[in-house]
Formats: sequence, structure tokens, C-alpha cells
Amino acid sequence: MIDLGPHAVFIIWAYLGVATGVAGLIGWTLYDARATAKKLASLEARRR
Amino acid sequence: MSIDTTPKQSWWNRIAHPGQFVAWTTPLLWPLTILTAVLFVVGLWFAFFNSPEDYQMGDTVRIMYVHVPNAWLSQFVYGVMAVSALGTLVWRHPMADVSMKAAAPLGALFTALALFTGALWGRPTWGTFWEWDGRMTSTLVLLFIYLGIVALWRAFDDQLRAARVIAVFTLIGAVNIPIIKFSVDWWSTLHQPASVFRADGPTMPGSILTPLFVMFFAFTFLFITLQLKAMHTEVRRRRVMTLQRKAAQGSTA
Amino acid sequence: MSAFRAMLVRELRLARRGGGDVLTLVLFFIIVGAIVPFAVGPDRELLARIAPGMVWIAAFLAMLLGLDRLFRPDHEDGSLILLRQADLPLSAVVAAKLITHWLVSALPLIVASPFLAMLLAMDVETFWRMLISLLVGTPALAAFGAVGAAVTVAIRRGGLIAPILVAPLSIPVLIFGTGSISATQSSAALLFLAALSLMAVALAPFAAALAISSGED
Amino acid sequence: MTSRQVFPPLSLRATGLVCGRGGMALTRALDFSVTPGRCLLLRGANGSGKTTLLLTLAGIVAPLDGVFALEGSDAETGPALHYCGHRNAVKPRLTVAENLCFWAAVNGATGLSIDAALQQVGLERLGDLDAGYLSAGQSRRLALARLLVSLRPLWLLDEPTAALDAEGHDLVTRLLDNHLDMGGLAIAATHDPITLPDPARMETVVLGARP
Repeated sequence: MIDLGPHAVFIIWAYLGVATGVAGLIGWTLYDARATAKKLASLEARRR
Repeated sequence: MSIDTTPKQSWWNRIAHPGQFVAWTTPLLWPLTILTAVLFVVGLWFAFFNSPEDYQMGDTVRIMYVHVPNAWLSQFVYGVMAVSALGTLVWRHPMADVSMKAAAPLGALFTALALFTGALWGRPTWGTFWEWDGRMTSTLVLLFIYLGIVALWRAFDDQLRAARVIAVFTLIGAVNIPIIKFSVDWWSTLHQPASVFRADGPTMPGSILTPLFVMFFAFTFLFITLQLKAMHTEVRRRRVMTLQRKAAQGSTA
Repeated sequence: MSAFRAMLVRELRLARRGGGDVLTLVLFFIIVGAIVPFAVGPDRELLARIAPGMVWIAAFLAMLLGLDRLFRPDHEDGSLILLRQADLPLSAVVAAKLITHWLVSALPLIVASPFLAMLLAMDVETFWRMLISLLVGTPALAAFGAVGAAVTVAIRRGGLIAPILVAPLSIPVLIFGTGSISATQSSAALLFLAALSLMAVALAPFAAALAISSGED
Repeated sequence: MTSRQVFPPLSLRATGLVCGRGGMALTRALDFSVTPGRCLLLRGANGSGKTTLLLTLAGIVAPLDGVFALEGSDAETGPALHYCGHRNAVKPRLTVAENLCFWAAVNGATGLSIDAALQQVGLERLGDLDAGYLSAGQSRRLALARLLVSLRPLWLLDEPTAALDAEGHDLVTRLLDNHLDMGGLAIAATHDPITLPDPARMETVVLGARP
């Protein structure tokens, strides 16, 4: 990695924070999508 | 509310039908995801490997590459919500309710990330994590509004009635944001002049601007992709609710 | 014992699905704390000095806000009457509700207090003392709140009256709470606070149960 | 009595019982006794004190005068009555099964299993549906299911057939009859008539004729 200068720790923390935030958001969106789809499938199956 | 009221099937009415909207936009999901990923890779490469440090701030300017896109998104997502709110109230467009509900948590997170990166950028430049300066404070108030809207969505049982009420609050919020911005700026003296979109154009050299714009588009497409995916989920969740209601009526023994 | 556990499980499940109650309380706590600089001005020394008091007042008001959720829903849908015929005594029911009330309203505030401390420019040592004082003091607030909520559950507009009843009772908690944050003789204040909390939590279920059963509806 | 005797021989006796709210008497001095296997039907216009009488017998409201007692019940077996009022005590955000499981755990799971109780009241296919989606009649059935999951000798029913359809009436009659077979007692306040297969088990008291 290139030299990030004296305040490297803040830069790394910033990118780490954003990375976890975005990863969490993507994870939650996918999880919610799958859970709702599964519930919908089970309800559709039960209705027929 | 009957959806296809007008005789001619303009595309505006056709995407009004949830099933239709999902069918049309699902093929868009994968290309958008790939585009977002590519933009992020290029952006990060530019940010870390191919841009000089700022003459004043040194390397901390690299935090700006994530801070400014998030700050911009916090405003942009609220704009999307305000337009959806208009769609709900004026044209009673069912997909407007869905997009408004899907956008709220995304906006809240981008605003929170803007504050987080702003605090980390502030530490070396101002010496403290949190400084009551104009832009940071108005972003904080915007975060409160977002979280209020998320709490409002969770508090309602009946989602359809909720959409119109929350649309009213979103519009009221939209009107108040400029007022808040102005009053906060007036209130705080310590304020860094907006260096990117100033009237006489950006004051930064091209080499810093390119990573900024690439990251900017990367985050915007990330939002669009997640928004579409969340809208699909919301459409399915409403279908689940109607099926549950039918299940209750269907089986009165 | 399983009845008590079933009560706890139900209360926690209701709180989790209760439509964003926790988020509302934490938001209220942070907003009350965050508006202080707007009123007082952004300079850091003043903020740092009044920060402990502000955090305690914010926690105090947020917990009063959460009181209405304690007994009123059960009163309105008829569960409270039935709980008086349950296998476990009414005071055990109130104890379960008190524990859940603390978990749902006080704990999220304590988890969110670092953000408020940062906003109010609180230094790190004071922050740790504040965290301990909140941990030790909020059970007393929850207990007094439970008694206030139980007394006003039968009154139609009771939700407004409960805070007025609970506020005077909680003044000692506020005094020792902020006292235990300030640098001087903070350990004595902390001990008083702990004693207050223990006493309040021990007596509240019985007092609240008595209040509910004597308030015929 | 019948072979499926479940409850200990209890009987409810009231002498000179005057019930009221806020010091204002709503009923005249009542004297009645309900022996095992029998049901007392309370009739009377609205506001004639039926609900207040039931609340008094449930121990929620203190009687203005007179005394009532459940003879034969020893205190430490815990509360011996089920009260089923107008409100169904159903939490909309919990599922049907969760609501019932809670009441079974809190009142002691001495009666039917959750599924069997739901089967009895015709809600077996809605077990994992949020109770908020139930209609008024279905919520009423869930409230009735609560009586089945824990065995209590005395039933105090306040308009059990409210919001129920014709089929629901038969359900209430069947449950009541079954309860009386098991040696239980019941006091029901109702407007529409409940006709038990064996009418001899039913007595009617008309409230409202104040002295």
C-alpha cells in the first residue's frame, strides 16, 4: 500500500467504516429479499 | 384505487402496476450490479494509487472521496423520496409508495456514513471528531429526519394508509431542509466553504476530481441498484400481507 | 417459573415487533441531547461542563416517554384483567414488565450515549463515569416509572399524568446520577445511586401490583 | 355424574350479594348457588349489572354488600376461574399460536394442547398467522380457545357469543356442555339464548328488576 501520510489511521478507519456500512446494507437488502420471497412462496403454496 | 384509470396504456400507467414494474426492472439488476462493482474498483484504484495528496490537507483528502459522495447521496435520496411522496399524494401511483418506503433506510445509512466520514475527516483537520459546523450539523438534522421517517414506517400497521401520511411528512421535511440549512449556517461561524461546487467551479486540480467523480457515480449506482432490489422486496411483502389477509378470510370454519 | 419466563418472552417479543419503539426512544434521547448546543451555542468548554447533566436529563425524559407502553396496551385489550387470574402473582407480572421496560428503554439509551457524549464534547474519563452512572441509575428510573404507569393505567388520559408523578420521585436519582459523574466525591454518590436503584427495583413490583389491583376498572 | 369427572366438587354460593360501581348499587341483593355441572344464565337489559356481577365474582370489583364464596376449592391450587370479557386479550403482532401458548404457560397448561384447542375452535389452519389479521369472530374464537388450554372449574362468560356467526353459537354451546360434563360450573351473561342439549342444567336469573 502506498504511504498514506501521518493521518493514515483516519483514512483507513473512514474506508473501513464505509465498507462495513455498505456491506451491511447489501447484506440486509439481500437477506430481506430472500426472507420475503420464501414467505411468499410458502403462502402461495399453501393457497393452491 | 383502480390503477389503469386512463383508457390509453401510457408507460406511466403500465409501470404503475407492481407486477409489471418488477418484471421490467428485474433484468436491469445484474447489469447495474456489475457497473457498480466496476465503478467502485476503478474509483478505489484512482483514490489510492493514482492521485496526489492535497497541498494543504495531505493524504486526508482521500477521505473526501467517500465523504462527498455520501453527503451528496443523503440529499439525492431525500429528493427521490420527495418526488415519490408527490407521486403518492398527487397521482396515487402505487409504485411511488414502494419507492418512498424503500429509499428511507438507504438515505438514513448514507447520511450516517457521511457524518462518520466527516467526523474522521474533521479529526486531523479540525482536531476533534465532532465540530458543530454548518454542513455537519445540518447533515445531522437530516439524519434525524430520516430516522424519524423510518420509525414512522415501522409504527404503522396498515402500510397503504401509512404511505399517504408519510408522504405528507416527507414533503414537509423537504420544505424544511433548506430552512434548516440556512439557519444552521447562520448559527455556526466555523464553516469550511464549499470547495467542490462553488460558483466559480471546482477549485481542485483534475487529478483529484477524477477519483471523486468516479466514486460519486459508483455510490449513486449503488443506491439505484439497492433501491430497485428493495422495491422488489417491498412489492413481494405487500403481496404477502394480502395473502395473509386472504388466508384469514378464506378459512372461516 | 415457566409462567414468569413466558411473560418475559412475550414482553420482549412484543417490544421487538412493537413497531420501532426502541428506535423512537433512542432518537428522542439523542435529539434532546443534540438540541442543547443549538440553544446554548457551540463553544466546547461550556458544552463539556454541562454535558453530564444534559445526558441525564435526556435519559430521564426518554424513559418517561416510554412509560405509556408499559401497562396501557394490556389494559386496553383486556389482558391486564386476565393476568390477575394467572398462575403467577401480579407482582411477578409487573417484575417481568419492569425488566423488559429497562431492557427496551434504558439499555438502548446507554448504548447510544457515546454518540451524545461526542456531540456534547465530553472527554473520555467523564464519559466512562457517565456510562457507569447511567447503568446504575436507570433501573431506579424504570422502577419509579413502572409505579407511575401502574397508578395511572386506569385513567383515560393517564399517559400525561404519569410523568408528572414520576418526576418528583426521580429527583434523587438525578442528583446522585449527575453527582457520580462530577469528579469530586463521585464514589459516594454512586453508592447512594446504587442503593436507590436496588430499593426501587425491589419495592416497585409490589407497589405497582397493589396500584393495579386496587384500581378497579 | 358423568364418567369424565375432572374437577373437584366445587359450588359457588352467593348470599345477599349487591354489586355496583363507584358506590352506586346496580343489582338487588342476589342469592344463588351454582353446583358442579350446572350453568347460571344472566339475562337483563344493557346496564343491568351483568358485567359488574361477573367482574365481582372474578374478584376484580369489590361487592358493595353481601358475600360470595367458591366452596370446596383449596387456595393453593391457584386461581380457579376463567373470565372471558368483551375484550379478547389478543395481541395483534403475535401469531395466533403464540397468543395461545402464552396463555397456556401463564395459566398453567393443564387443558388441551395448543393445536387441539385451535382445532376445537376452528382456527387450526391459522396457527402461524399474525392475530392482527383475524376478524372479530375469529378473535372471539381465540379467546374461547384460551379457556380450553388450562382447566379451571369456574367459567365467567360475558356475552361469549358476541361477534360469532351461527356456527359460532353451536361452538359455544358445545364447549359449555363439554365443560359442564367435566363437572365444571359456568355463569354466562348473554342476550341471544344458549340452549343446552339438557336444559335442566341451565338456570336463568333476570337482572335489572331493582328493588
